[in-house]
Amino acid sequence: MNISDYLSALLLIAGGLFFLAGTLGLLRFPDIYTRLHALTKADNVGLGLMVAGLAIQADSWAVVGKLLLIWGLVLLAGASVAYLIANGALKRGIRLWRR
Amino acid sequence: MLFDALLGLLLLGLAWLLLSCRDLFKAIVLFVAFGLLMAIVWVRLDAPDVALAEVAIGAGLTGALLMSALAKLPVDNPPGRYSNEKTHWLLPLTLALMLLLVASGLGYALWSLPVIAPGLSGEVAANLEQSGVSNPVTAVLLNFRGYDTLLEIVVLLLALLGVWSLNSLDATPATAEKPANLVLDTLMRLLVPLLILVAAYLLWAGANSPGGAFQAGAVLAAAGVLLLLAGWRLPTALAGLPLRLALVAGPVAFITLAALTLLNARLLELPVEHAGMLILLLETFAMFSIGVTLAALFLGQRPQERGGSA
Amino acid sequence: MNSAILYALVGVGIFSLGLYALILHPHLLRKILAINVMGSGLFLVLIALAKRTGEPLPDLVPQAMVITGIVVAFSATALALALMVRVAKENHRAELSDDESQQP
Amino acid sequence: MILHSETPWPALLILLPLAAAMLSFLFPRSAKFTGVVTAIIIALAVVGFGWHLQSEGVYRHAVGGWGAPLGIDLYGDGLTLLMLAVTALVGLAITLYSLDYFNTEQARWFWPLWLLLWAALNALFLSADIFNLYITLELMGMAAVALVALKGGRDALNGAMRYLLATLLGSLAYLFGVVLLYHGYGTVDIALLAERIDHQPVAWAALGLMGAGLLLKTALFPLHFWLPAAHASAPAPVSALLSALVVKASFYIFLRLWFALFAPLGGEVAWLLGLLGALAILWGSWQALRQTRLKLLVAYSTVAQLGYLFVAFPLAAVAGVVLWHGVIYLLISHALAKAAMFMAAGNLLRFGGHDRIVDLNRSVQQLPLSTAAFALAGVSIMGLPPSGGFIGKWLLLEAALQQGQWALAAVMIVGGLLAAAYIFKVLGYAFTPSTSREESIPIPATMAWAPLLLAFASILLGFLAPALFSLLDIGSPFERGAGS
Repeated sequence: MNISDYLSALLLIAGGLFFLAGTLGLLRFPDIYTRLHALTKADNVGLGLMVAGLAIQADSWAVVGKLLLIWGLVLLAGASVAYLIANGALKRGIRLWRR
Repeated sequence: MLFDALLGLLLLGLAWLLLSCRDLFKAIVLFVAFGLLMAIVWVRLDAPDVALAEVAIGAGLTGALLMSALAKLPVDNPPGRYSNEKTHWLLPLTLALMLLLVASGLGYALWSLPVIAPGLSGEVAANLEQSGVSNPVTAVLLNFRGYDTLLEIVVLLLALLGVWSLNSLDATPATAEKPANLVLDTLMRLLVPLLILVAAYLLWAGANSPGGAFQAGAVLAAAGVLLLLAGWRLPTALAGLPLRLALVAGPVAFITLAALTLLNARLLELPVEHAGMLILLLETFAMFSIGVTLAALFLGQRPQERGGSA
Repeated sequence: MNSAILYALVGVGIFSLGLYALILHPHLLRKILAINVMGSGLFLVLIALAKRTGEPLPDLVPQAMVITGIVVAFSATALALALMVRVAKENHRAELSDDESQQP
Repeated sequence: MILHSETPWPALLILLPLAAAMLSFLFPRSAKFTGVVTAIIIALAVVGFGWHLQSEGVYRHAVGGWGAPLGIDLYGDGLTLLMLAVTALVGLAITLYSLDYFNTEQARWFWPLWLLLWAALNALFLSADIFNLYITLELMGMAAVALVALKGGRDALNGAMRYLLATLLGSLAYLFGVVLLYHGYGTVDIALLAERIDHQPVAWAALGLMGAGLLLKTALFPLHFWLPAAHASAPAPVSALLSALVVKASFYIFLRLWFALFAPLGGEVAWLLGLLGALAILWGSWQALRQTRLKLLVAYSTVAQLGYLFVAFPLAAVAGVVLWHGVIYLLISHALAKAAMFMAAGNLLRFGGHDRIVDLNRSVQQLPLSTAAFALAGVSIMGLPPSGGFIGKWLLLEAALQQGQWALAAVMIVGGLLAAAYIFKVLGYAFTPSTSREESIPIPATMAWAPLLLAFASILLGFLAPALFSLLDIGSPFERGAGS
């Protein structure tokens, strides 16, 4: 194991923690809007960290490009779908959670 | 091995959950999750082509179809109407015991199989040179067992014929247009060209690495589904013969090739020197038709034709 | 016990679970899900056992068969769902009607 | 195409209906024309194939030039030819009958679906590959379900749904057997499997699964629960082709696999099949007698007649080849007679607007041809001489009596008597002079003549026995399993 391996491992574990946090939020947060917030925000960062961790290990720039493309697509889809779900929920009259 | 065992248990657990949970919506979501987990298993079993097909068709499009069918069910139908309310406890128990017996018998039969069995791997490897492609799965699908594939894309078209004939009995018109949504619209504009590009890549790559007409067709269909969800509809001028031509292009290309090979007295025998080219050509038509057919299956209703005879 | 036979046994289990649900649950959507689950279990058996080549590369013919099978299963599901929606409209619930009386 | 010495009739028999289905989907307006032309060419191709078999013997064709086990083989012998010929004959009649049966919207879907079903049947009869057979089974089953649902309405849709679930379950069970055989013996070619199969547990498991799946599709008692609703509620030409051809196709696969693979395994299984067959005869005939609606009566009669096919299994160990000739004879004559019956019933239903048996009394005066077709087909179903049904049942009965299987013989005789009872019940009402003269829908000539011709054919079959038996001897599949 050299430095880059340690760095990858660190990034992957950090990414995993973000996913864990996002999932925890999905399960524990009180309403749809906060759950969406937890899910999309944490997972996007988590995936970014994982992509970075894997990119360090990649053999060629082409692989790095593919990894970045995956991240970009997930960001795009996640952001749009989160908006669509929230919008739909709002239109159906689901109230925001207030303490 | 430990990971495999965990994955196996997870699969069994998910299968049980999705088949027994009261809420059907939840069951469908679990089914999609089950499909994604299956895809991981396929990768574990060195079957990346199957993983692609599973994600795109088995989990993705089937999930979309299930959701849209659930939405069409009558509302007064309690979504979670559960089985065991009417039946006595004895029936499930007897059935469970019988199935346990059958499953153990099957398990024993599998257990007694020899540990090493080459199957047809030797034959595939020996004939791969002559097949025109270097991805063995594509070679089996389009050349060694190409006749199966011919019938299989006909099955897909048949499903659409069946769905259209069923829906033609229905008097209610197609669902009203959804209002345009800026975000969805932008997403669609970005993704649809990308999806088409990915489909073309999958088709091209299928010759020597995982991919092929079915996976590519499913990606193409995803673009179509996205368009449909964004409220886009096929122009009525294209909904008649042009659409039907698009749907049958794949099967017709296959049938034509089969008829042409008959002139050489052997059904579907591809000349070695042109096999690669012919397979790519076949796959292109097949991908196109599969994409259109899958998207049409998602829409369900036959698109409105010009002249109003829908 | 190797991973091939492990997954094959899991496949048998999934198939049986699906069959149990198919017979017992009256709701048509659940029956259709059950048939799909059964298919997945079956495909798992087919591909898992293909790993027994004794070499790193598995037997690939079953993989092609499973891709065919997935497409056929999807086609059947599409037809079944469309039929289910129509039946549900006739019966006012997504279950088969029990009476066999034939109306002209 | 004629340039080569070997004209590829079998390939034509598969590709032609496929291509015709595409054409009729693309151009619905000329679909009827496409259908009729296809039916005629298929009939000619079957004759060509018969010629080929007579002169060259058994047919085997390696699709793609690979050959088993890597590729798929087509295979044809005398049994294949007879099945193809019956399909061509019944298919032609159904095609003619359907020209005026459907409304425009239904016709738009009927023609491509029917032609696809035909392609599936031909491909099924010609396949030598158990995985390929799975795909043809699915193609056939889904097309059949879609055709049943074409009628619309509560009964047809419920019947179609039940049928779809049953046929999908049957396919899955069958496919599981394919998986086991492939992994046990490394091939999906029937001939190679026949060489390699032994008494391993996988072979037993495969027999159980494939048997259960195929018998579910063949609607052997008690797996017949889906059949009456589906066959009775479908449009008349569809009922005809379901009862005549579709259930026979899965039986055909079962028979092939039985002789090639499973006969050495299953001495006790043969007795189980015989028992279920006997129960099917009694239960189906009794239910048919109890029905008040004509199409349900005919459907239950199918359940009973399918039972006869299975009664032969326990007798085969001693009786040998001639018994199986009887079974095939029964199968063919039932196909012709039952298709005629369903089409005739369709005419009566269309004419009177109902199919209540007690109110059939106006039909004989107004629809003499359809009533005659029903009566003639009934002669074959009852097994009276000189019909084709007589020869088949006689051979079965003879074997049972020779072997001292009195119970089986008694069941067959009781089944025949019950069949006579339910057919005379219908004819009795049909010949009752009518008192009322209401408005009714006229029946086009093709719809009146198609069932009559089929019914004639099922009677005529009784005179063709020597010729057909010699055809069956071309690569007879029965030699292998008969003596063991």
